[in-house]
Amino acid sequence: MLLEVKNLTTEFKLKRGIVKAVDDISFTIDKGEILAIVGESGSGKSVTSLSIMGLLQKPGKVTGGQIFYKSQDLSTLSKKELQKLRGNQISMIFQEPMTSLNPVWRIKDQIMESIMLHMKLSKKDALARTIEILETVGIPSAAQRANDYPHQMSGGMRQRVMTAMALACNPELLIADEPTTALDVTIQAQILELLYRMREKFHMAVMLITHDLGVVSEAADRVIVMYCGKIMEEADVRTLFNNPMHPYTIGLLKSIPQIDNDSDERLYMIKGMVPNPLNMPKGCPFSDRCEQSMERCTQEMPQLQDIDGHKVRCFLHDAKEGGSAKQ
Amino acid sequence: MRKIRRMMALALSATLALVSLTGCGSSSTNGSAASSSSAKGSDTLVYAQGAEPRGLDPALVDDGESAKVMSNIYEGLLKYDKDSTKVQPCLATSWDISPDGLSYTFHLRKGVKFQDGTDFNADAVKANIDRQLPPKVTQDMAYASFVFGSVKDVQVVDPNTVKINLKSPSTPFLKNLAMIMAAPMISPKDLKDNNNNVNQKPVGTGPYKFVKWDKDQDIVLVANDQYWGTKPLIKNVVFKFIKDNSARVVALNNGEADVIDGIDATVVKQITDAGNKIFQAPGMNINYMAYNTSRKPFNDKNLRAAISQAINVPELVKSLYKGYAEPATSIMPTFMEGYDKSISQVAYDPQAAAKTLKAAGLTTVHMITYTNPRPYNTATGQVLAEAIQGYLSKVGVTVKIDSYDWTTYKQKVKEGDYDIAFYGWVGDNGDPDNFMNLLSDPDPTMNIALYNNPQFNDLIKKGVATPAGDARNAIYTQLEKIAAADAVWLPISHAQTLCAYRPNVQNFYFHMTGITPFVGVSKK
Amino acid sequence: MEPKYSSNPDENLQAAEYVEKPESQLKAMWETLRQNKAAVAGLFIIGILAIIALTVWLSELMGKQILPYDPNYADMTKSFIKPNAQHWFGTDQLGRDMFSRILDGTKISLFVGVTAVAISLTIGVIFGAIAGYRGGKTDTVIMRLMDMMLAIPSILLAIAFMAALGKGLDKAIIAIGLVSIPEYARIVRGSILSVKENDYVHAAKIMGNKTSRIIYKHILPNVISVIVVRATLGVSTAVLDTAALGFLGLGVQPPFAEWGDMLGRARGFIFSAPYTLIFPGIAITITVLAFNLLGDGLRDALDPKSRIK
Amino acid sequence: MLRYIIKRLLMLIPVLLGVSIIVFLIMRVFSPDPAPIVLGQHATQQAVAAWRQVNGLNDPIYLQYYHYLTGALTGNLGTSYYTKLPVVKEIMSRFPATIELAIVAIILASFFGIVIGVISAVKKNSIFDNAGMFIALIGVSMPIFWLGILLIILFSGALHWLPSNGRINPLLEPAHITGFFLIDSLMAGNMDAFFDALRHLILPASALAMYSMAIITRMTRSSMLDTLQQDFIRTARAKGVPEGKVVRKHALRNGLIPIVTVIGLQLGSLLGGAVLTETVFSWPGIGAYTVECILKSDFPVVQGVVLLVATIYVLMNLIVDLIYAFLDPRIKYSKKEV
Repeated sequence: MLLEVKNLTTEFKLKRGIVKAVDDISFTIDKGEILAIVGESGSGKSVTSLSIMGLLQKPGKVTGGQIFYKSQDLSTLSKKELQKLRGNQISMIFQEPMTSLNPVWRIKDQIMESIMLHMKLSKKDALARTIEILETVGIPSAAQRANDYPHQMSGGMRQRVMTAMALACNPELLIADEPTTALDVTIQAQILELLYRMREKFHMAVMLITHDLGVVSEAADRVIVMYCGKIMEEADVRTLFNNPMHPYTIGLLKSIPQIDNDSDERLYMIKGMVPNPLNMPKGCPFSDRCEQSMERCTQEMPQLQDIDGHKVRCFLHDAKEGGSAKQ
Repeated sequence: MRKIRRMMALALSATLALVSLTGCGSSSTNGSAASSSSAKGSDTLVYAQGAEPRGLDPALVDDGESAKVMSNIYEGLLKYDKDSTKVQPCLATSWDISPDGLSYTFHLRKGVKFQDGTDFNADAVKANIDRQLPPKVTQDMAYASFVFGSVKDVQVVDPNTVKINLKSPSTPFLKNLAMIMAAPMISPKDLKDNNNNVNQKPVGTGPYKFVKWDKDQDIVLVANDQYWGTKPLIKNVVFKFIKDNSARVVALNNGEADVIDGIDATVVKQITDAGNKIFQAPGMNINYMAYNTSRKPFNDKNLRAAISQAINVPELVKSLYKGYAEPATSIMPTFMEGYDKSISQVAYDPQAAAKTLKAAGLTTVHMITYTNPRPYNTATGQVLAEAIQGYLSKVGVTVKIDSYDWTTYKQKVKEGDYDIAFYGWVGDNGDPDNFMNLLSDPDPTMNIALYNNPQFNDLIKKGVATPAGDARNAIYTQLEKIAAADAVWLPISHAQTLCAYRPNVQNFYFHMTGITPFVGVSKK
Repeated sequence: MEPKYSSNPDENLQAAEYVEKPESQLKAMWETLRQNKAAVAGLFIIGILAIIALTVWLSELMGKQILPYDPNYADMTKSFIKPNAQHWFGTDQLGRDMFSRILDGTKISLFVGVTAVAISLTIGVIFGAIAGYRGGKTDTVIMRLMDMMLAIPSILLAIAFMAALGKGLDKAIIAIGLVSIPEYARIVRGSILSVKENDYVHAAKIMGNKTSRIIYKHILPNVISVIVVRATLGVSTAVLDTAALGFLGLGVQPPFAEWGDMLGRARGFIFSAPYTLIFPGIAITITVLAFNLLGDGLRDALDPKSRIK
Repeated sequence: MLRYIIKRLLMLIPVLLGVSIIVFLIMRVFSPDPAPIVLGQHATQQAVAAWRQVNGLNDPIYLQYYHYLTGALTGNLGTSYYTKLPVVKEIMSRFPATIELAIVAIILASFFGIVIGVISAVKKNSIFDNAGMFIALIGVSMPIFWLGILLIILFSGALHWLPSNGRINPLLEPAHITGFFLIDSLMAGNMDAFFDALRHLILPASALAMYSMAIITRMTRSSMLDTLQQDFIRTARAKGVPEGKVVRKHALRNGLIPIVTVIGLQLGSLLGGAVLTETVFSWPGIGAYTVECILKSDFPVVQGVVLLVATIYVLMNLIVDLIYAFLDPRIKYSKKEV
């Protein structure tokens, strides 16, 4: 087990109240595994990744739970020890390639910074490594492009640079926060392909955060579906796609446009909106949008059930009820 | 990027250095700034004045600030007594006046050299006077016509004798030759080398030589080892220019200056508390208020008198100048020849004034005044006008004041659109004509009352030609009385010269003509 | 200034609203302004100053004396009285009550500040609007003229104006008003250039609206908030400039109580009568501070993303 | 780039022409007659008239301007009416004092402004931040001359720590090489002179720096707050870069871009502020001197000063723009219009 997240709770203290962006979630990532975390914006998936990285900004704060990396509780580490881990063993790709690179630094300097910081290489060696890693992520004539500034590159190129930066120190865990969202479809595929290749090559684990189930089906080994800071369902990718259990997951799956589906049906949309984080429903947060919502759903929070390794948070699958709703 | 850090470290250490600097200043107490006092021992005297001299060519300047510096570099044929305006021999050892009063023969001191090594002789005297006579004189020689206006020509009799011929008899002429403006002797070589303008390169025969002039900062002089007279006791003299009055006081109390001038009565306590001394000299000046006699309402003598009656001059002067100016009862300062105790102005009587003014229906008056401190009025014309505004409001007269900067003010005076204006006069040569002549001058910027009294003018002419003595003095007493009876001016005060010096300065004095010779001054 | 993306989602929402509904800008500004304690404090101080100024002015008009003493009455027997129960701030060289003079000075400072800004604002807005809207040669000529004025330090320009025109309240207003025209012209031009390309302006053009109407109806409402902020901060600059002129002896004609003029007079008495120096200085600082607080608050309210120019 | 610089320098010509016309109009058309001041207490009307004739003041204004312009083109800015010295000499003997003061002030202002601004931004809403911002607010609200007088009262009058006026003890004054006493005294190896000059600089430079420091502090804080929210800062943190380095190397470098503009603009406005500071501290610079010359109607000097200041202003703007391009690789001037 590379990473274990136990009962993580992250809160944002705002003037008008406390928002629980991540509410008591637990999961693990194994070495070399690709775990996808799926959810709409505001579901807490990015906050989860920032909590792991220790990059939460005020007023956000981890208020409960633990995060173990290689069985070590990250909260016990000093700032310095954390910095040693970040960018080195755990690294991260952000979703905005246009703004996530420092505009006034050359590409090479940005990548070399982390290499020199963590790998203690000389300047010359660091540069060689930089060019090598840029080539690996598929930047043509890397030696020259390394001298470019970010604004001289396209979005896809920048995301490759981001990826190169994240991979520079051979991390064991890569957190990729919506790495493809801001990109063209063709570029998207290339970046995903790249991630996949890198996983194979360096045998690193990837935590892939996305709202796009299409991406998940292509890349992930295992999937967690989050909604309003809670895990709604967790399963390996095949199980989840073939046998989704939570109505929310079902809804998400239905809303994927399918190329082979040539019916004239309009694309499915989950009705309603994500509830205001300051004013959460008492029961299941999805209850007001759920087509199968019951009286109980609005009153009580369902527990996450483990059904043969397939976890789900829904009264429809409550072991005590014994029922299991099929599509 | 490392550079930034280095820069920050550098700046930080600089700050620390600054802090420690101020710290070391504080450790050396006794009110003297540490580093500067070390530099000037007893061989240097720092004199702080309120403004920069205009230049150091006596023919080309007209200001008191220049006078102080020039009086140490140059000498004239004659000089004033230490505590009066009687003339004494200087570069001329003796002189003869022809019976008709038209030619003056001067016997020059022998063996005197200019500071550039050239000889002082009759040719030098002729050169100096000739440059200020037609055809050589230029319009910007401010004092040429005043000092040498009566001169017809200059003849070199022999190297040590020079004869000056006048166009008409002029009793003030001898006094003029002791003035620091126009009259001092400049090295002819220096004049030639500098294109007839030695403002920046003065060379005279005086006890101090010019060293350097840093614009807006200071002028440095050094003792002239070749001086013909008693050698100066202090080696270096520095004239520093500190515009702000309070700053000059701070400079004195901090030990940055040994002597300061132009101070205000209000800071006297500050200075004496710090252990420094005050030098108070009578001033040869008059600070006055003038009525515009050329137009209504003040072409009426009674209204002029009524306004003068409304103002309590002694109270005003005491309050404004704190006892460092004498309330004026006459136009001339009391020490001058021609002053008589019997001269007096309209007495303070606000009730009578209010009655007259009410009867005449005079309710508003337009005053113009100046915003700058002047040598005769350190409080500024504006403050003086406002104080008088207060007095006049008590007798039912509303005053509208327009105050202007000096340059603009002169223009406004010339335009003549005012009922009352403020002005003053600093005596040039100690002759009564120099004061009384103002009221007969045809130029409106001199005679701001625009007073034109034929009887007065005739007496003025008579006075100039009358040889010095009681008969002449009587003429000026009479002139004073006419002016007082006509209430042309309201003489307000004779400003005293107020200087301050550190207690180790010995024998410092400030002459009533506004000069400060340092030749006998020493420092313990 | 606030971060680009606020952690408070509502603030971002408001920023978005500005773009969509220009006419509600002022209202929205006011709402946000009310949240800003510093700005409210500024507004409060300005309110008090304005009340003092108005009261003094009105009572003067009615010929009544409501100040403790006549601020302009010189009484040589009372020269330089230290602060005491009768004269809270002491008296000046001419025996005038400093407290009354400082209250009276509020009137002058606010009046000069506001009218000078009104002058530079009016002319600057007209110049800037024409330059920005017309573009081309007109723009070049106007903006070059503004550049030239900017190239001379405004205080020197104001001093030269005053030296040429002579002292006086009206002249001080003109001098201070004239020298800050370029600043407003630039801001207005910049804002107009940025809204000029907006769809609704295009639409108005296509519909054949007159130029002046387009500027008045469509463009001005969009730049008004920028102008309000600038003008508020401009008042504080104008008050400081007035004081500087007064200090140099170039301000108002006597016996008007103007704070800078009082400071200039006090300069000769910094040791013997420091109170004549302290109180006018405090009065200026408080007034300028109040307008700065309000101006900053307005700017934050206008646009959390805005930066100091 | 070079073409851009040349183009910008050419722009100086119309600006200087325009500025000289503005000043010419104000001074020669509206200002009072200098003659009575130049000629002094005994000036007669005839002397005044003669003097005006000699100095060309009776010519039509366009002719006066033409004469001035042709003179200026050959480097002759005329002579001061009052001292009869060449204007260039009068200005150059005072100019280094002002520049030295302004540079020391801008260094103080930039250093403290940036440091306080950065710390305030990093520790947003802390006591340090609130105190820093309050001081900055007071700094922009205080009349500079009042601050100067208060400093004199405290540090010279009451504590006797620092000199209240002047640039240096005249007897320590180093030979004029650059005209900057700090540099000249170091070049002469005269440490007494160096420290004396430094001690004289502290009060006026602090008074002059206060306003700029306040502006720079506020600008730095807002710019840094803005930058610290940027995504690339998060990237840097994710790379494991220590927080101090994140602030200094990543945030400050980006945040510096608008700050540089402000510093450049402040340097321009310091020349204006110098007018009042120099008056208060009897600093022998160009600012107080110019005011004096304006009041004396010494036209040639005022015209000369204004031309000089306008040139500096234009050059400063150009330099700021160039530094901008240096700091921000996204900006390229070669193609852009001016």
